[in-house]
Parts: sequence; structure tokens; C-alpha cells
Amino acid sequence: MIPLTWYLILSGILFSIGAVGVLIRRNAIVIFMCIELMLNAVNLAFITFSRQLNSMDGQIFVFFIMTVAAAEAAVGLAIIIAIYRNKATVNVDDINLMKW
Amino acid sequence: MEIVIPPFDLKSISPIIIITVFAIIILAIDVFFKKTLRDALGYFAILVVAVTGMVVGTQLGETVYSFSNMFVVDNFSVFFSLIFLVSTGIVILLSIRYTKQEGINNGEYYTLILFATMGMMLMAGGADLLTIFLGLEIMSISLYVLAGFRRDCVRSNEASLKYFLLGAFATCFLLYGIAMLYGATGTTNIKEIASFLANNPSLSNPMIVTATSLLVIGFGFKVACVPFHKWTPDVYEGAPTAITAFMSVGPKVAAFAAFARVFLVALPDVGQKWSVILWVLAALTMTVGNLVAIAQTNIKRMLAYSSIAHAGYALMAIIAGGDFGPASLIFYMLAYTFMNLGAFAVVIILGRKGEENANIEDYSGLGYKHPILAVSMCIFMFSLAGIPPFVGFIGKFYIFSAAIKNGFIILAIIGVVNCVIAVFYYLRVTVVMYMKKPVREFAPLSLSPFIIIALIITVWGTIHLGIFPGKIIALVQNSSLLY
Amino acid sequence: MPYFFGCSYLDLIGYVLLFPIAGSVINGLLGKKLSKPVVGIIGCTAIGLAFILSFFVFIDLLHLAPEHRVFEKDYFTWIGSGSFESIAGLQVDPLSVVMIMMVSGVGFIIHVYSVGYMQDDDGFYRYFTYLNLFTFSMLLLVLANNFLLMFIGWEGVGLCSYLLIGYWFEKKSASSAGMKAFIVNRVGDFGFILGIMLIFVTFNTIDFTEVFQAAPEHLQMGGFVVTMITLLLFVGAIGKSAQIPLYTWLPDAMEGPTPVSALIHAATMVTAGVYMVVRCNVLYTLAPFSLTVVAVIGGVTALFAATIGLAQNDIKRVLAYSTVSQIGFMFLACGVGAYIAGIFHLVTHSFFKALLFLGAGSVIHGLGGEQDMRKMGGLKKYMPTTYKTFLIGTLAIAGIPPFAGFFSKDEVLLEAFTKGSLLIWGLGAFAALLTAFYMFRLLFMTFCGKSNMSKHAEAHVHESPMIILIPLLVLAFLSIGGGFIGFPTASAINSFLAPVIGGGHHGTVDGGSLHHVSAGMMFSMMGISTGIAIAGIFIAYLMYIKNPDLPAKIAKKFKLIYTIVYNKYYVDEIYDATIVNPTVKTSFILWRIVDVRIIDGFVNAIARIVELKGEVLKLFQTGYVRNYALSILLGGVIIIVCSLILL
Amino acid sequence: MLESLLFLIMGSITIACALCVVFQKNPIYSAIFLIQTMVSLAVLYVLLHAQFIAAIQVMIYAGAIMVLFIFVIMLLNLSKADEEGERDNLFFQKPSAIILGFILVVMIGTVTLKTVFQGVKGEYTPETISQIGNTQLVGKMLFTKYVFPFEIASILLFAAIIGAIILAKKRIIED
Amino acid sequence: MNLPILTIATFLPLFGAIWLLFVNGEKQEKIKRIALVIAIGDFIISLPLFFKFKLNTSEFQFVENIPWIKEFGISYHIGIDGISLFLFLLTSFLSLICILASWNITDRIKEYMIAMLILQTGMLGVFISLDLFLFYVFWELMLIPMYLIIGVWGGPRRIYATIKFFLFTMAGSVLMLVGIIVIFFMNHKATGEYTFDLLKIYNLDIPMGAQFWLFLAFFFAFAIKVPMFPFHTWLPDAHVEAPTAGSVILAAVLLKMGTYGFVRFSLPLFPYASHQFVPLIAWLAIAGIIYGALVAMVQEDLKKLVAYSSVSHLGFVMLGIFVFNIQGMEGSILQMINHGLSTGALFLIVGMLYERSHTRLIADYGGLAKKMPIFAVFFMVMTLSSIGLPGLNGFVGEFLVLVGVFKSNVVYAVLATTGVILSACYMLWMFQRVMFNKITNPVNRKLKDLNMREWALLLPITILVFWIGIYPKPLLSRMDVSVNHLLTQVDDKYKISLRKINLENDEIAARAERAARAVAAEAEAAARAAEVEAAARAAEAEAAARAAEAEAAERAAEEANSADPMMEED
Repeated sequence: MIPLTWYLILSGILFSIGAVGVLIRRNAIVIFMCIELMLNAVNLAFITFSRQLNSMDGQIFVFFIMTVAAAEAAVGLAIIIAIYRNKATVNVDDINLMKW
Repeated sequence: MEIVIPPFDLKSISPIIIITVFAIIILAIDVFFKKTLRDALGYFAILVVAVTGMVVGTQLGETVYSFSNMFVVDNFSVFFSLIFLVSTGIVILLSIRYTKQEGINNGEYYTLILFATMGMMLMAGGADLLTIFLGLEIMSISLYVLAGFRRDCVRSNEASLKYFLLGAFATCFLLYGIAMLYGATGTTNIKEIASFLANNPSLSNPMIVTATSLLVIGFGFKVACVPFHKWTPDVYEGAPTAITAFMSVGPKVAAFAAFARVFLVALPDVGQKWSVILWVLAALTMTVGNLVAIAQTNIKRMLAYSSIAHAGYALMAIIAGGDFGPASLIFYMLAYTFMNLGAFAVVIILGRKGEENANIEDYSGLGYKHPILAVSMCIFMFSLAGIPPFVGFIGKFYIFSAAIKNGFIILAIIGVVNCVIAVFYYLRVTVVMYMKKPVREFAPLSLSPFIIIALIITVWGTIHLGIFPGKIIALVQNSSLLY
Repeated sequence: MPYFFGCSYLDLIGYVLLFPIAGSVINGLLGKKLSKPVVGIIGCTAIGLAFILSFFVFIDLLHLAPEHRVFEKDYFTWIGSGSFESIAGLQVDPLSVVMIMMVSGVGFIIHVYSVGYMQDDDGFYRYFTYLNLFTFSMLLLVLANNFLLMFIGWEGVGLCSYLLIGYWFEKKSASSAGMKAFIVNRVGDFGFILGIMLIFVTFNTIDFTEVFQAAPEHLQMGGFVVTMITLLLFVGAIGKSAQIPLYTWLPDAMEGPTPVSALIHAATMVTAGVYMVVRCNVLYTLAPFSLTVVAVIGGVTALFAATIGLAQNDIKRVLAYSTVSQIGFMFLACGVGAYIAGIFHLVTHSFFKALLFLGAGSVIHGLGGEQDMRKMGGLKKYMPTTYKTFLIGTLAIAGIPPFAGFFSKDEVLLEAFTKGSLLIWGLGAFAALLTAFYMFRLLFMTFCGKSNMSKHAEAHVHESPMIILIPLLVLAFLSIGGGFIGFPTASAINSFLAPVIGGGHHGTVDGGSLHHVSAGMMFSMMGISTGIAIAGIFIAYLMYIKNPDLPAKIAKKFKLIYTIVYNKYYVDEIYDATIVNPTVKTSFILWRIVDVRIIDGFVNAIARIVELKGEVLKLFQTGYVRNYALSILLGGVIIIVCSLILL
Repeated sequence: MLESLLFLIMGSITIACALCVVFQKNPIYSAIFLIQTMVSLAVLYVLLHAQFIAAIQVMIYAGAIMVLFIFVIMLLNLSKADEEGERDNLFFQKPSAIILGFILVVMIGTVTLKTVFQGVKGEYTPETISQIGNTQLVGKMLFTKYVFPFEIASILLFAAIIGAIILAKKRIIED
Repeated sequence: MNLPILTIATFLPLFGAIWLLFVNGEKQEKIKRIALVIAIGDFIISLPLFFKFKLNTSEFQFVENIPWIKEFGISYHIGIDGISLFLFLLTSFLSLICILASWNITDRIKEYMIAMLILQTGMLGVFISLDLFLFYVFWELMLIPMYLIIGVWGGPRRIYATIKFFLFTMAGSVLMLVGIIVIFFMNHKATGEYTFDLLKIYNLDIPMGAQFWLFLAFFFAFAIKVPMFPFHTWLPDAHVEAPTAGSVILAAVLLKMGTYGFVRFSLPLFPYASHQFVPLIAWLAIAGIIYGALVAMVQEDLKKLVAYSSVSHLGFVMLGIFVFNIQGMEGSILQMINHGLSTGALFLIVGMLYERSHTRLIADYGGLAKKMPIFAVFFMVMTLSSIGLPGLNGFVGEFLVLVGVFKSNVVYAVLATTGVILSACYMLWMFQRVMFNKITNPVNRKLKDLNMREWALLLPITILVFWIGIYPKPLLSRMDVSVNHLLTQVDDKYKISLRKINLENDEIAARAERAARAVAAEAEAAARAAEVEAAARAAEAEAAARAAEAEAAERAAEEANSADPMMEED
């Protein structure tokens, strides 16, 4: 059996990729997808820990995270739609009316 | 396999049930009686808040862990819940006229505010990181929506988007932290984490240290502490003013409640040793908040930065810990609720449709035109600046006491120096109101009896608690016993 | 012992002060509504009553045995703080009685004179208010029983001097002169007040009697403390009595009305320094070094001022420099330990100098305000009485027997010769020569020779009215007879004042009488001084009557010296350049640079920096949501790294 | 051995797909690669004995949620990657993000490798779980220990639905 | 019957302010009259304090002590002693004058009067608080109305001035807040009681190291308020911009809060540090005296001139406080009152001029004495009082201060006395330029002399000026016991500190000796083993021992030296 730390490192890599994605992409939807990626990384960590600790709590937590992800997806996409209606763009760099 | 469903201790969560149920009822009323009962929804919402408040009040003094230690009712959570309800109540009072003016859908608006309040109560009463997380999400999602409630307004959209993206981003960190904490300790329950850490020195465990850092990011984002603060001014500026008022108080206070509970109960020794990093964060937060606030011309942005600075002060209370720290945090949050909401009340009263992003200069000569409003604003500004005899002073005094008591004298000095910097921009509002001639005609005030009530409550709270804080302090000291 | 309503006149000493202050208050508050004669009567009566009472007090005192001629009356505690106590109390002893009689007497005469002199002035009541206040202050100065109370009088006369010099305040020169007088006096007071403090710290009291009693036991002869005390007090005296280097205010003080010059800047106030030194003779005797300083400063001032007097053309200024010079004589006397001689000269000087000033006033009055001697001349036919009295005064000051000045000046020179050194005497003698010269120069230029008056003035010139002439006559009488109170070998003033010298009871020091001097010595000295005086007069005669062109020639020949002397050695200019201007410039620098630029600049810079930091930090708020996320991640990474390193 | 191999393969796929999500210019492709990532993660979940989660990962996450994403992308007609071509206003953003990401990876890796796990072990070993059944166990937990959060989650979803409706519906001109 | 006179007197103005809130702002006359009645009432109420004041007790009198915030041991503890009595009376007297002086204000008179009355409460409260927290509250409370008075009713640069004023004072006082809290916890540590009660905290023996920092914390608050050189730059600006009454209050009362703070808090709480800081404070005070005077001399603006003269005058006060003897202290307290009266009056006078010709530039005046003789008299009296002419109030205080200073340090005294000369220079020069000479500015030909109201403003002050100058005994006798008590208190605590230091030094010396002896013994032992090496080492050890001894002796001597001035105290 492979050590569980590998899973954790994988989760760390995924998390970092997601984070980098949030930082470098400009399409709001893609940014949001990168956030989903990060959430997935977290999920992987939870599952791994759950496995390691012989506990179900991690899995349940992941269940709730998925729920939250769904809720966020609903709201987030709604926000993106709303802003697209007003500005006809989802480029976050163009959405900087407010600064300083 | 047999499933034994645990006893439902509904009494402990009765406030949450009440507020949720009535929130849904409001939505239903809105759906069925759209036209006829517009304003009535607001009254109803206030009623809900009041009833919930009374129910919460009855819980004072007991400590109950319910639902497999998922939720706790203790003085700490009760007091915080009361603060949330007060702020929600005031915000609803502020909203009744405001929503009409801005053409905002009533039912969903109040429902979401009440949901957010419910989320906050969950955060304050969460005894498990999961509950806290869920509470945080309910609150956040409601607020993402509320921030973008004026759908046709680009700024509102932008605020909503920024808040949402960054909020979700920060939530990932929080979750990762929770995951790591879970991995290192085997549980997400605060009490169990505490007992685990009591037996195993956490500091030798890098994962717990990292987890703590990640939690700091997560909560730091919600309380808007530097360097996780950048969303605050933009979102505050873009969101509908009533919601800005709400956001500047409710979520922040709730995040502090959770922050305090996690750090002071679950991670007490981590919290202690962590003081260095939190120390730097607090100092940075106050300083950056105050400095940038000086450079602001928009009152909402200025208040946003001021709220960042206040987060810095409150962070000090968490760093201080001990028997004064949590108590001073609670008191400060209460104080902050009154004075900040009061300031926003004035902003709302003076706002006009579509032009609510008021420049500070627009308040020129307010003292001539609307003396009572100006006096109220003055009181809030002085209170925010921490000048006696207003409640802000007592709050700061309490926090500095806590810091000094636990040996953070330098931090306290940084704090007081920041108070002086803060005076600079708070005074500017009064200067503009009293010492400058009006630059233009004031629009007719958006006054309603409710907003006046809100103003009276906040002024009263700011003054009364400033002069006779004794009872509240006793209560707060009683509530700060977290264990 | 004569009694007044059942109490001794000594007990009524307070009224000596009360009358003038009452006069001052009445005139001050109501004077504007009263007519001029009434104001004048009130003013004169107040002083007159004071004089009469002083006289009775004097008589009272004479009834006592010489060693008991000290009477103190305490009224109330003025300042009491811890061990420090200053009681408002008066002290009557021979010295103070002589002084109060002189002050109130001469003062009364000048008051009367003023009624005539100031007749046409708008601020008549104001004038009398000040004059009465001045008399009050001077009397307080001499009657005080402790240093601090004396200081009230001391400053009070300074204030009145300020007010009276600047009486015609619309004239810039007048108001400036008043200010100058006050400030220069203050410089002296600086020393005086330090002296008082040193006395308090040394003796733990500032009461005269107690200090003088304790001094011989407490202090070592010539010790540092007593030397410091006396020197500091003397700094006060220098300021008030216009000695080098603080004399410059006195000539300027001639901006005031002439009677004021007579009263304040000749007869009374400027002698306060001398009075103070004599009052503290016990201390001075213990400090030989200080005495030397007093003598040297006195002698040098006497000569120095006399030389300036040689070349002045303003009639009052000449008199002013002569006053400086004569007071130098008094200090010279004190400096050699001849305190009584000093007081004697003080008294006679007050007579003849008042006479001279009033006479000059009469001239000025007669000429409608002209003060330049070069525009006078030949006045004796227009103003015979004035001329005669003035001549008496001039003879007195020149030291021609038997006029008052002769006796006193002779005594001073004699004492200087016997007790001091030849050098000191030489200073005095030379000064006496010059005095005789310039005084007669003044007399000749003014009254003799041919008239240099303008047509207008000549038409206008007239003898003064009786109210002006009577005081002149009285003073002329005193200038003739006044010297006899100090007639050698039978000096009444000597024996009367003797108990005061050396602390009264502690007659450790020789009272300054002339018992030790042989008669031959005395008479030869008399001869010498008379000779000096005559020589001076003769030179003056040569230059101004016989050969009126000579002065101009001499002036041409010694142009440099003449210019320097004519310009008063440029002392004022030097003070301006070395003290006044640098101070003002420094102040400007302090204000414009240090205060505004540096201190305030620093403060403002902090504020600016704070603001700027806000402006700069604001720029980090770019508005790009990705950027915000970056800062979250960056902050997070830093926190994690730090926490991992730290923990 | 097979398990390790599987992990390595699936792990590589996951990372590759994740990288594609980030670096693909076209949002649609990003979304598809995200789905791919999720599916491969689901495989890893199975390897970790979390079959129920693996199932809902595929069904709900990859299935429902991601479809929503793609739907929105289509709705807004965002398939062309026009915005990404422009000059980046934040020139420092990309390098610093990548450096930070790298540091993050290293840090998490180090922390993971250095940590000695002392957490309280639970009773649910893979054996017990397979005895009871993973899904049953999740169900049991949800209705016992986690009943409160479970109920709360419903409100969360409710709030999200309201929010989504509010924000996304077309403006109805009122009054 | 024991009326709570202090409370009534303190809060009556606040009550008046609340009353005014409900008066129609249009009725200007009514508002002014109400404010005046309140102020007069307040003054009358506070008069019994003077007459009923017991002379022979050092206890605080008219004490009221009610718990306020029990949780922190904060109480409403007020009372007065001989030190605060006069400042209290001065405040209520000058507030009355100020309200009368504000009669000409037409712009928003209601708000103005409210601010004045609140200000009065704040100021009165500062002087009677016997609770650190209460003190701080009043201390800050009075900032707000003052800020508004300058900022709203001030001159053209009022905003700059008022913000500067506020920030300066705030910057100083927040550190004091930290200091207060630190003391609070120190006291708690020592006694186990949470209390801010000053009288209880007086008994606290603060460690010497902590005293140093705490003293500094308080120092900035008070020094800025005083204001001591170089913290004074807010003052000229604030004065120039403030309306007349504001200037009067600022000069007469607000500045005294700083000096009062030193007397009431710094000295008794930190006696050791106070003594240590004497050189610094003395030099700053002297610098202030001379600097203030010099800068005042060249001012072109009347108000600025008077403002800088305040810097100079307050230098005397500070110097008197920090010589620790009764003359210095009483002189300082008296000087506080004197400065309040004469500088207050000078500001009134400048205000009267300003009302007439709307300029404060000295150059615009000249020759006024001709047109305004009565005004000239009052002006003269105040000028002379400010100069410190004997017979007027200024002299008594100044002289006592100087005597006190002279007793403790001659150099300070000599330098301070130069201020006497300088004050004459700048005041008289100013007076000359304003009142004397010919009228050059045609505007001034039409000036009117004082009216009845202005008489009423200046006459009472003038009477007090003469009274204090001629018969200051009623004041001094009331101070005597309190000042004595304070000084003994300070002295005793200081001596205890010194003794502690001596003990410590002895201990250090003993330890050094012991160490030296040990080394020597060791060396001796070594000597037996290896003679050559040992000789060198023994010598070294001996040298070390000697050095240690010498050091100890030196330190002891130093201590003795520093202790000396205290021993001389009578």
C-alpha cells in the first residue's frame, strides 16, 4: 500500500494549482472553477485523513463541503450572470470600478 | 446496524428555529401578498428579531451542549447572538425606507438577512468546526447575494462578485486548515481538539501549526484583517448601504466570535504562542486601516477602512486572552455595533437614490442644515475615535486593559497611537459638517420613523453604554467564561 | 513726645504712605471729572500732608535716644509660604526719616511747581495720579522693613518713571524712552531679586533688622556669599541709579515733563540705589571687594558721565549726565565706606539738582519748549529770578562754598582720599573739575552772552509765573543752606545717621564720621576742592564768555574725540549692535526657523507622512480581484512560513 | 502494488488535468478538464475506501455542478477565450502567483512529510466499514451525530436558491 | 445639611447645556441669558468652597465617593484640596467671564453656549477627580467642545488649528491612558484590588524602573497640555484662531490642566522618576521661559504674542513644581491662577480690540491710549500683572517660584530670572506699539472706549489681580497644608526609593566583594600549586577586587550626591 502522505501531497499540489489558477486567470468562471479545484483538494485531504484515522467524520465533512460547493456554485454563477447582463463581460480585470 | 437517533434538544436551538421558520414565512408572505404587505414585511422581520432576542435572552446563564456536541449554548454564544440580533434589528430598521427607495425586493431581502443572522448565531454557538463552517457559509452566501441585491447597479454586481470570489477563495483555506486540524487531531470538535492538544503538545506538530495559519487566513478574511482585508472597501462601497452597515458589523462580529472560540478554546496554547504573529497582524491591521482611511474621500470607503482598523483593535483582545481578553472583545463588539451602525444610519438618511456613494465633502455644512443629524454623526465619530464619554472609549479602554494586563504593552501603545491617527479622519467628518460651508443643497432626507428609532437606539447605546457601562461589563465578564 | 489724638506720630507712619496713594487713587478714578485746580490741590495736599507727617515723625524720632531710634510697625503678612515670610511692615529710623523728609519735601515743592508747569496739559489729572503714585512708591521703598517690600517700592518707582517718561505717549521718542527706562531697570532688578533670594537662602529671612543682626555672626568677612549678595544688590542699584553700564536710560528719560525729571531723575528715584547700599551697609562693610566695585563704578561713572556732559547741547541732557555723574559721587562715597557722606550728598544733590531742573524747566517753559542751548543765550535779562536761582544751583553743584554742594562733595572727596585710594580720589576730583566746567558752560550758554534765540522765541520769552518761581526760590534757599546740616566737625547729619551705620546696635564699624581726620587735612582738602571748582568755572568762563569761538576750534581740532564724546561714546549704538539687535534677530530666527520650520515643521511633517502613507498604501488597493487574492495568498504563505519558523 | 500503480496513474492524470484547467484558454475546455480531474479524484476516493463519496463526487459534483458551469458558459457564450489574450495589467501577478504556488506546494509537502500523526484513531477501519457498508455508515452518521449540520445544510441550500433566483432572474419592472 | 456642592457645581453647566438644547435657536438673547444665569449660578455655588474650606487639614474636602463602574473599581470619587480649590474657582469664575465675553457672537449662539457649558463641566471635572479613570474621562471630554469652539467659531485657519490642537493633546493623552491602565494592574498585583481610586493608588509603591516609563507616559500628556517647550507649537495656532472666549479658556484653564496633572499625578505617583527627571524638565522649562519670551518679542500678531508669553509663564510654573519645596510649589499654584487671570484678561483685551477693528496685527494699531483711556488703564494693569510687577498678582507667584528654585538650584534660578527681564521687553514693546505713539491707522480714530459689558469683564479680574498681589494670604494659607502634605508624601516615597537603591548597591558591592574574595582565595590556592602563575593571578584578582570596591564606592557616592538636594529640604 502506498503511504497516505502521497495523497496529502497530491492534495497539496492540487490546492496550489487551484490557488495559482485563481490568481492568474481572468475569466470569472474559470476562477470559480479553480476554486472548485481547491475544494476538491481539500476533499481529498479529508478523505485521506479519514482513511488514516479510521474515522468517518472526514467523509461526512466532504459531504457537507460538496453541499456547500453546490450552493456556492448556484450563487456564484448567478452573480456572474448578473454581472454579465450589466457589463457583458466576465473578465475580472474589467470589473474594477471600485478601487483605492 | 441500528440507528439510534439522538435526542433533539430543540430548546437549545430554539432561537435558530424561530428565526429560520419566520424567515421562510416572510418569504411566503412576500410571495402571496406581494403588493399589499410591502412595509409590513419589515415590521414583521423586526418582530421576528425581537422574539428571537427574547428567546435568546432566556438562555442566558445556562451552558448546554446539544446535538452530539455540535452546538453549544453558553453565555458567550448567547451574548454574541444578542449582538447579532441587535445589529440585525437596527439594520432592518434602516432598511424599511431604504429598500423602498432603492426598489429592492422585500421578501427575499429580509429572509436573507435573517438567514445571515442565523448563520452568525451558528458561528457563535458552533461547538464543532463543521457547524462553524456551515454557519459561516450560510452567512456568507446570504451576504454575497445581499451585496449584489441591486442587480441593475454595476457597483453592486462588482461588490458581489469580488466578495464572492474572494470569500470562496478564503473559505478554501479555512477548509484546508480544518482538514489539517482534523488530520492531526482526529476530530473537528472544538472540545475534543482542546483535550487532544492538552495531552499532546501542538507546537511540535507542524501540521497543527499550518492548520492554525490556515484558520487565521480564513477567519482573518472574514474579520478583514490585513493582508486579507482588501475586499472590504470595495464591497462596502458597492453594496447597498444598509447591507454595508450590516456587513460592517454582523459578519465581522460573528467571525470574531468563532475566531475567539477556536483560538481561545480549541487552540489555547497555540493561541498563546501565536501571539507573535497575531500581534503583527493586529498592529498591521490597525495601522493600515487607519492610514488608508485618512486618504479616503468616500464616506463608505472611509468607514470600511475604519472597520478594518477596528478589527485590529478587536484582534488585540484575542491576543490578550486571559480573563479580560474575551470579555473586552465582546464588549468592544457591542460598542462597535452601536457606533458603526449609527454612523451608517446617518449615511443612509443622507443618501439619495442612485447617489448613495456619498463623498465626505458632500456633508459640508450639515451642522447648519440638519443639526440633530450632525450631532449624532459627531457622537458616532467621536465614539469611533475612542473619546470619552462615548462607548467607543470604554471599549478601547477595556481592550487596552486586556492587552496590558497580559503584558502586551507595546501593542497597546501601537493601539493608542493608532487611535490618534484615527482621530485624524474621524475629525474630518466633523470638520466638514461643522466648519465648512455647504457645497450644495441637501436632498430631502430619507427619513422614516424607523430610521429615527434606529438612530435613537444607536445614539442611546453609544452614550448610555459610555457613561454607565457597569451592567454590561458585568454581563460581559460573565459571558467570557468560555469553558 | 507729641501725640496726635492719643497716639505717637510714629504710629501714624502708615499715613505717610496713605496720603499719596489716596491722592493717586482719587485723582486716578475721579480726576477726569474734576477741574484742574482741584486735581492740583488734591495732589499737592496729599504730598504736603505726607511731608508734614514725616516732619512730625522726625521730631518724634529725635525725642528718642539715638540708639533707640528704630521703630517698626507691622501691618500684615504679605507673602507667607513655608519658611519664607514677607511682612508688610514699615521701619522708621534716622535713614528712612531723612529720606522721607527729603522725598516728600522735594516732592511737595515739585508738585506745586508742576501745577504751574503742567497747566496747559490735557492729561493733568493723569500726571498728578502718576506723581502721587510715584511719591507713594518712593516712600514705600525707603520705609519698607524688608527687602521684598522695598522691592515693591523699587519697582513701583520704576513703573512711575516709565509712565511719566512716556507721559507724552504720542511722541514715539517719549514712549520708547519710557520703555527703555523700565527695561534697563529690570536688568538691574534681575540682580536685585537674585540678591534678595540669596539673602533669604542665607539668612532664612528677608527682614532688614534680622538680616543685619545676623550678618556679622553668620557671614565671614569678605566671604563669597556676602560678596555675591552685595554685588547682586548693587546690580540693582546700578540699574536704578543709572550707573555704568546701565545709565543709558537716564538721559533718554528727559523725554518726560521737566518737573518729572527733577523729581524722579534727579532728586529721588535715581538715588534709591544709594539709599539701598547705605541701608545694607552692614553687608557691604563685610564685603570689601564689593565696596571696591562700588567705589570704582561710582568714580568711573562720575567721570565718564561728566565727560559726556561736556559736549551736550540739550539743556536737560546736560543735567541728566550731571545727575549720573553726581550719583557716581554718592556711590564713590559709599564704596569707600563713607555711607553718611553718600547720603549727605544725596540730600544736598536733591536740593540743587531739583533746583537746576526746575530752573531749566522754567527756561524751557519760557521759551515755549526749546531745549537746545545753542538756541538760547542772554536769558538773564528776560528771566532774572530764574537766572539767579539757577546760578545758585550751579554754584552748589560746582562745589563753591558755602553752597550745599560744596560741603557734601568736599566730604565725599575727603573720604575718598582718606579711606580710599589716590586713584579713586583722582577720579572724583577730575569729575568735579569737569562738573564745574560743564555746569557753567550750561549757565553761560543759556543765560549769558548774546541771544541766539529765533525771532519767534525771542518775542515769546518771559519770566515764569510765581507758582513756578516760588519753588525755585525755596530750593535755592535749601541749596544755599542745606549744606550746613553736614558742616564739618559739627555735622548734624553725621550724628543723626550714625546709629544706622553698622547695624545700629552692632557698632562694630566706624560710623563713617570724620573724627579721625585732622583739621589741617580737612581744610587743605577743602581748599583743593574749591580750587578745582574755581578752575573749572574759569575755564568755562574763558571758553564761553571771553572767547566764544574757542569751543568750536577745540572741537575742530580734536574732532575725533569731540565726535565720540558728542555722541555719548556711542554707548547706545554699541548696546543696540551687541545686545538689542542680536536679541531681536535671534528671536526672529527662533520664531521663523526654529518654531515654524523646525518644530512645527517636524510636527507637520509627521502629519504629512501619515497622510502620504495613507495615499501610498491606498494604491495597493488596485481594484483587481485577482490582486486581492494574491495578497491573501501572499499573506497566507508568509504567515505559514513564519509560524513554521517561529514555532 | 496495483494500488500504488493506480495511485500514480490517477494522480498524474489529476495533476495534468488540474494544470489544464488552469492553463487552458477556453473556459469550456477548462470545465471539461475539471470534470476529468474530479472523476480521477473519485477513483482515488475509492482507493481510500470512500465509495459513497466517490459516487457522489462523480454524480453530483462532476455531473450536476459542473454541468451547471458548462451551462452558464454556454449561456453567456463565453467559449471564445478573447479576454485572455489581452495584455495583463498586473504584470507581476503571474510570476508571483507561480512562485507562491510553488512555495505552497513545497510547504505543504514538507509539513506532511514531517508530521507524525498522533490523531485519535477512530473505530471505523476499512474492515469495519466494509462490514457495515460505506453508504450505510454515512447514512447512519448523517442521522445521528450529524443530524444538526445536515438540517442546517438544507437551509444553506435554500438560501443559495433564493439568492440564485434573485440575482439571475431578469429584472421585472416593478410598480 | 451636606449638599454635594462639587457635583452640583460641576454638572450644573451640563444641565444648562441640556436645557439649552430645548431652547429655540432663534432666541439669541434668551439663550445668552440662560447661559449667563447658569454660569453665575455655578460661580455662586462654588464660592462656599472657598469660605468653608478647612485650613488645617490635608485631607480632601467636600469628598463624594460613589461607585461608578464597579467591575473595574472605577468610582465617582471627587474632592478638592488646597491645590485644586483655586483652579476650580478660577475655572468657574473665568467660565462666567467667558460667557459674558461671548455676548457678541451671533453665529449659532445656541451651539456655542452648549459647547461652552459642556466645556466648563469637563474642566471642572478634571480638577476634582480623585479617580484616575474619571480624571481621564473629563480630561478627554473637554477636548470635544474646545475642538468645536475653535473649529466652528474660530478664525480663517481654524480647521488647521483645531485639528492640530486635538491631535496634539490626543497624542499625548493616549499614552497617559496606557500609563493609567498599567498602574491599575500594578495596584491590582500589589493589593489584589481593582481600583482606580487615586488615594488608594497613592499608597502604591511603583518599582523604580516602571516609574521611569510611567512618568514618561504621563509626561507627554501633561507637557503637551502645559505646553512645555518644544511641544508648544499647537498653542499659538489654537490661540490665534480661537474666538476670544476660547482663547481665554484655553490659556486660563486648559493649560493649567497640564501643570495640575504634574502636581496631582506625576509627583506623588512617581516620586523617584520625578526626581530623576528634574534636570530634563528644568532645562525644558527654562528653555520655555527664554524661548517663549524671545519668540513673543518678535510676534506681529497680538494673540500669538500672548500665546508665546504663556509658554514663557508656564515655564515658571513647571520649574516651581519640580523643585520640590514649598515655595516653589505654592508659587507655581499661585502662578497658575495668576496666569489664568492676567493672560485671560489679555486675551479678552485683544478680543475687544479685534471686535473694534477686526485685526490683530500689532502694526495696525498704535496710539489707542488717546482714544481709549480706560481701556488703556486695564490693558496696562494686565500687562504689568503679566510682567510680574510687585504689588500685582504676577509678582507673588513668580517670586515664590524663583525663591523655591533658588533654594534648590542657583543656576536654574539665575536663568529663569532672565525671564523677568524678557517679559518686560516683549510686553512693554507690544504695549507701546499698540497703545502709544501717534495714531497711524485711520480706522483707529473712531474707536470707542469700553462699554458696560466690557467693564464688567475686566473689572472683576482687575480687582483679583490687585487682591492677590497685595494680600495673597487667603490663598496661600489655604494651600499651605495641602502642599506640605504633598511634598512630604513625595519626599517620603522618594526616600524609601533611595534607601532601596542604597540597599541594592550595598548588595551589589557585597556581591562584588564576595566574588573578588572568592577569586582571591582561588588564586591563593592556585598559588600554592604553581607559584609563578599564581602571583600574576592574585594580582589580577586583587585589582579586580579593588576595582569592584571602587566602583561600589563610587556608585554609593553618586547616590549620596543625588540624594543630597532632598536632604536640604526644610
